Amino acid sequence: MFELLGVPPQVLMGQLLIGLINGSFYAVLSLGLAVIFGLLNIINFTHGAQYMMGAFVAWMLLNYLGIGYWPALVLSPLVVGAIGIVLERTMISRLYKLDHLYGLLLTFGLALIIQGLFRNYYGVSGLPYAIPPALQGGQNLGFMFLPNYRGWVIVASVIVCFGTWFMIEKTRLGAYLRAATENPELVGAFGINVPRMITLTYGFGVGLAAFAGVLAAPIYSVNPNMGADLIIVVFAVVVIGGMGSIMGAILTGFGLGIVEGLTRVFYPEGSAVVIFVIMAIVLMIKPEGLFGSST
Amino acid sequence: METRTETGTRDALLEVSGLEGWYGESHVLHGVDFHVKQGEVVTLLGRNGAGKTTTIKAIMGLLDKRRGSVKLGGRETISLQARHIARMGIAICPEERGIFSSLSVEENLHLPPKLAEDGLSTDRIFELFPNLKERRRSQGTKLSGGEQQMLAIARILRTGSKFLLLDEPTEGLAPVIVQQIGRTISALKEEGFTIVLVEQNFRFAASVADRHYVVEQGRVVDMIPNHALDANIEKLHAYLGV
Amino acid sequence: MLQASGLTKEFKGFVAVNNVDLTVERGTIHALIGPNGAGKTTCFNLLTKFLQPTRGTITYDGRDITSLSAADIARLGLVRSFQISAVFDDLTVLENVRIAMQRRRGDSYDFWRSEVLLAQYDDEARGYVESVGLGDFLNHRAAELSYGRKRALEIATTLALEPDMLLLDEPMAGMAQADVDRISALIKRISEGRTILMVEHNLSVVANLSDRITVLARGEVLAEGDYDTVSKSPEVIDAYIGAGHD
Amino acid sequence: MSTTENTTKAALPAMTHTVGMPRHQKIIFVVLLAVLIALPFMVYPVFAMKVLCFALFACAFNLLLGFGGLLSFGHAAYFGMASYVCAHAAKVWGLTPELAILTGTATAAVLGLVIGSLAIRRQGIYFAMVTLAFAQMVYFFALQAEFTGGEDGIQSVPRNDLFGLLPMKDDLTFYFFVLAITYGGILFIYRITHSPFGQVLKSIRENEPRAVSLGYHVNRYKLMVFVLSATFAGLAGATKSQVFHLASLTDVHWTMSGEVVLMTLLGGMGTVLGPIVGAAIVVTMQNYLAYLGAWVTVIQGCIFVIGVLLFREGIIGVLSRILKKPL
Amino acid sequence: TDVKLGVLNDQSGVYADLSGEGSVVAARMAVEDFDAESKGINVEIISADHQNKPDIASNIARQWYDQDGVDVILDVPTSSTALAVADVTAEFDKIFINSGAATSDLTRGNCQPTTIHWTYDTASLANGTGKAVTDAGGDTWFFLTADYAFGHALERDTTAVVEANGGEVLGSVAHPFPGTDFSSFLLQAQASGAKVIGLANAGADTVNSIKQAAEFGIVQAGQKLAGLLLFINNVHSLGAETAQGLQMTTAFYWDMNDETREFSERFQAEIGAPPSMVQAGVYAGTLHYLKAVEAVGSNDSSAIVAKMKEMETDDPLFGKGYIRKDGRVIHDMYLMEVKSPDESTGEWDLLKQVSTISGEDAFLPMEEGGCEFALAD
Ligand SMILES: Nc1ncnc2c1ncn2[C@@H]1O[C@H](COP(=O)(O)OP(=O)(O)OP(=O)(O)O)[C@@H](O)[C@H]1O
Ligand SMILES: Nc1ncnc2c1ncn2[C@@H]1O[C@H](COP(=O)(O)OP(=O)(O)OP(=O)(O)O)[C@@H](O)[C@H]1O
Ligand SMILES: [Mg+2]
Ligand SMILES: [Mg+2]
Repeated sequence: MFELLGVPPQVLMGQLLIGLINGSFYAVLSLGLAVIFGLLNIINFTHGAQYMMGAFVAWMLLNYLGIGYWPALVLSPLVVGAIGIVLERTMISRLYKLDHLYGLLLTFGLALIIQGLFRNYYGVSGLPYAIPPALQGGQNLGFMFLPNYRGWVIVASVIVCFGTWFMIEKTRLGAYLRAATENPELVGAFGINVPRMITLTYGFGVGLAAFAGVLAAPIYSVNPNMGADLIIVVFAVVVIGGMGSIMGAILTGFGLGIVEGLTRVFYPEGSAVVIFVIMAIVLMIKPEGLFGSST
Repeated sequence: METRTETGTRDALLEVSGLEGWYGESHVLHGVDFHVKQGEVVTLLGRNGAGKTTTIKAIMGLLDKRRGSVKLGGRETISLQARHIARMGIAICPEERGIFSSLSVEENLHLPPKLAEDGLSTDRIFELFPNLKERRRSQGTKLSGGEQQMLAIARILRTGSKFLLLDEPTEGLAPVIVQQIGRTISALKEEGFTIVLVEQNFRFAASVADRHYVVEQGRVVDMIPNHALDANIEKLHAYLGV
Repeated sequence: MLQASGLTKEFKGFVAVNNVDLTVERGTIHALIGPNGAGKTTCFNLLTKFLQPTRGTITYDGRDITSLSAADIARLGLVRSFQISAVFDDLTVLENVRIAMQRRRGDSYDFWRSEVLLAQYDDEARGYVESVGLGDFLNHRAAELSYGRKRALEIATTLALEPDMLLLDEPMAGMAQADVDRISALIKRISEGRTILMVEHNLSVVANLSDRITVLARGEVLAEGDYDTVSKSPEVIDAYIGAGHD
Repeated sequence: MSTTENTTKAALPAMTHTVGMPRHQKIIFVVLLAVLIALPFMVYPVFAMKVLCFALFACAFNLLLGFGGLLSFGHAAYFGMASYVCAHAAKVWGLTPELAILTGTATAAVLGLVIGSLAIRRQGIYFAMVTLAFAQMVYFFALQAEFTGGEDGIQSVPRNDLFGLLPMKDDLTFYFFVLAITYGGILFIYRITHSPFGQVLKSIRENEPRAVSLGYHVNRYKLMVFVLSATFAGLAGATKSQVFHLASLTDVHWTMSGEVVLMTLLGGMGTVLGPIVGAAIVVTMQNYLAYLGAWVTVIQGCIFVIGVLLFREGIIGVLSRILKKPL
Repeated sequence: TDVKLGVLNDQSGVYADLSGEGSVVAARMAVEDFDAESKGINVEIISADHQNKPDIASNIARQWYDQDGVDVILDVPTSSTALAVADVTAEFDKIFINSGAATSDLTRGNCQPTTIHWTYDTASLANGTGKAVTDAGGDTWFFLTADYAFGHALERDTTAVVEANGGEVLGSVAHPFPGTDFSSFLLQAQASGAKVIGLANAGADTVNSIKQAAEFGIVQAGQKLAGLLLFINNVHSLGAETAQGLQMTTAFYWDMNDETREFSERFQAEIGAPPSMVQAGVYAGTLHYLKAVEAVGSNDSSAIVAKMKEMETDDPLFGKGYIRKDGRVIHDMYLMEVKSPDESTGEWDLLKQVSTISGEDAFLPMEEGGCEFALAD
């Protein structure tokens, strides 16, 4: 049996699959970020905090109300999205006409507040959240043991990503969104309620982050810092994919998950920076991003 | 004012009086008065920076800070938001055309929601502007300037709005296309559309309009009916500084 | 003076400018006209190297400039204006003109010296500003000027570079008749001893000013000659001027 | 010629054109110096030095953002690397403070040259991301490299005698050395922004294509301001490692890049005093909020949110608008 | 005598749970239990958040010593801040009783006469878990190492112990710090075929590694996990279900005897969780310090340090022990195993003791430490 640089093919296959799973998280998160950036021109620095809230709300639903994983998968994004809508209405909406620097600063401050509050009430050690019974165990694929839950993560994110893509690129609502990105005033002058659309979009993007949070809760430590550093990586994914490109964000998310996975095999120390190295290279060669269009 | 005594405003579809408008701190409109009747084509003429575009925007609700009165079919709209004004059956073709680059030609065309049932059908539009049919799959802003202008007009015809605000539809266009747009406006007038047209090119304006308002420093300073244009040409030249 | 041969630009398979040969004679005003989307602005961008041609060569004063950068082209004395007005909004009129002079004189990298130094340019800069009739606006921020005056300022700034050749992209676009006349006169005046290439849709301006006209359509040269020749060509009437024009 | 012209003229009062530093700014600089001289007698000298270092850092950043129009999201790289190299030079090579600081600063300049020459090819948010990407690589290097001491950092960095002559152990003495560096740096940055070069920079920020069409090689100017900014950031970082006797990962982490953005915006981007005030506020907050324990981040967050919503031009920016004078 | 104690630690970041406010409470409880007031010692406690930034820690320490009259600084988790505070303390000739930091450098290369390192260090963790697990038959190891100084130190120390006890290290993989997904590294560990996967990381990284190991069925498939640095809070966040069977070394567990239980009950009433070993260390350190103050009768730092090193340590939480000349506190460590959900009777009833490691075995001998002043005489 052949080996690649001393790595047996089974291991390589396993790593590719794992990369794909991590890519699922990147894809869902960067999708939310791309949707928000695309429409609101806001770099949503609270995205990581909202991802964390998604996981926490799932935990709260279970521990305070006895509501399990499956309903939480829907409820938690709704709850967090609703909180996002409140933030958008009360604060973020005042910044649309300004440089995106200000949006970044505001959402950065909000992230500090949200994370700080959760730290104060729930500590930093993390909270347990079990894998739902239906998804426990796994499949032996021959080359690796694939936990059922991980399989579900891929399926769920692919469905959500492509559903979102379809909605934005192929439906009338999506056309409104894209048009409002370019020229909200004119779209308003056609009789469309742009502010409400923007608010809902922000809520939706935040909901995506929370959805990723719920997906993450059973396998990653549910703690207030879980999203703190993530935002930078996810933002890099959006940039590599091409700002404003929905499909770009999705494909790059999955793709970079795989690349990162391979780095973990061949040069594990480098797996933390590989995304940034790729980003630097991509921006040098194709500044508009892999899937971005030059305008 | 001259206009009022001559035609009266009772049957006006649009009645603008004492309209003031600001961009941030700068006061741009200082009390614009004019009216438009059902089925009329009226132009706003004036020099650069006179406030024509601003007037159009204020009517459409696109100016953040405005005061005075804009009545549409008898209803006061000064404090309404753009989208509510649009739903009253009025549509704008902006100065900079506003074609969306992330949308295809067809998506651009279908973007404004239908407000009434009697808008032009897509077939009818393609009949009017064959170029658009040919290129309906391409990206909106890849069209040539003239085609973009056609698209900007076409997309508001679909909505069923019978009251159109056209801001310099001929700017930067080749003479041959200017003529085509002139024919289109005449055809629309035949169908009972009401149109407010902003123009630099007053020869073009004369070929389509019923009346002309002269705007100067944020005010309407004169009204000249088209049939009296020849008699007033000296005066008009003086207004426009030719 | 300026010569382009076989100039071609493709955007992802779409040919915007196709095999254009263009010769601008020294000391003339040469106009580039054509229907929308004919490739005029693209041509301009190619000549001034704001875009890289897919094929073709450009020579200036006998020298091949095809591979130079945009800034170097300007340093050779070939300066362009923009279709939308291009001034430095936050600088005063005087400062706008001084920026151009600084480049010519070459102290623009001196970050350790005081800007007091720049006062030495004031007299000469004032001269340029006055020559375009903006003498009263010396210390106004450019952003506060009206559209026509911004164009005048742009021309003053360009003149301060003492260019041999100017390329003007639709200098009359969106301008009211009054300003059109003023800028026309200005262009006429500065054309003394200089070469000018301009893009313009306003046919009366083209007729009045230009010595020679090239008509582009669909990226290719459709006709070339003086106004009378060109405006009588049936292809040009069909593609550009239209039957109803008087 | 026409009526419009006359109104425009009447509406806009002609501003008087000033040459050189306006009087009120001279006063500001004198007052600033007086305040800074008095500072170590009012607050703890080490804390005062920290304020100075961050003030210089923020001013360096402001040179790039406020005057060059370039938002770098990776300025910690220059600040942090300079601090490491300076600490190493003082501890291992035994260099005197001024030489150690120079070595650190030079490192930052070279790093700025390398990263800058790649980053300036891109604009806007992409520029920010490229600088961030490179800063992450620098962080990675700092985490991995032997000499940085990993997460322990370089500790017990000695403060040798200045020029090999003057003992600098005493914090109050050292304060005045740091003051000289910082104040000199801030003055120099002011001069850069008000130099022929600064004028060109301003024009590039206003309208880049136009500057190109006038024959400016804009990338050279951008690179130059980038390197200058990185150099001053490095000067600040190097000095800081001498102040605290240590260099650590905190100074290369991306949150430090974020902090300097916050300082600058909080104080007022593009103003002379803004970054200094912003730095003073943030540093004070970190130090004095330390006693509030767990609520630090929440309070910090609230201040930023309120700042953005209520004083978006920054504190000095708001003052400057009220007084109608550039501060 | 008047003494002022400064608890300097992470109150808002990743170490806030295991040190933070709880350490302040622990110090206060020590003062109360010692009944300082009746012995004529006036104790004041202040605290601050160093935000895990060494410059902030150093600045606060300086100001405390110089202006606020602090005599002793307690806790200080994270290596970089601890080392910075140790330096400042030596400069001002005060006392630094560290409980939170893991770096053994505090009593080795960077040792200071004024530093006392109480609870644990990388060497003792390695000794505890490394030796016990290898002895129990886990003789082939693979490490998952956090890619920074702490992780590498832990791996290095444990490797030495494993090899000294006849075991073999088959390999290791350095993962980024902090990381979130460890499945890739776990698969590599699995592929190595080692009997034991040593987790040379901390905090959320360790929690995530264990959570994902359970998910991938690594333990069911026959490999054993050894957490080299785990706190009770981490185990709690994993839940007994996920963490069961996991072995770890700790200096303190709340449910060891009546005294620890009594203390923990009081502690939990205030903080909502039983004390971590770091918080316990702050309590014990404070108590021992106060005893020395009483014995010396003044707040003269050098005298007190000397006294502290001279007196045996003896407190309800750590039992008997002593302080070595290099500042290392020698006390017993315990190898623990996480209970299964059936065995566990309460939210915090998570560990059972496997064995006791005597202080001499647990900590690295002073002679190997390289602390110059301690070896000098
Ligand atoms: N966004 C803006 N902010 C500030 N002032 C503006 C803005 N837009 C236009 N103005 C000013 O308002 C005045 C009126 O402008 P407006 O665009 O309505 O003129 P116009 O008559 O349409 O001119 P044109 O023929 O050039 O289109 C001008 O003085 C212009 O400078
Ligand atoms: N970056 C680009 N990518 C793709 N196509 C482009 C690009 N720039 C221009 N084009 C296309 O090239 C053609 C020529 O454009 P250009 O701007 O040169 O026309 P023009 O002659 O200046 O027209 P106008 O009179 O409207 O200014 C147009 O069809 C345009 O859509
Ligand atoms: Mg207009
Ligand atoms: Mg053009």
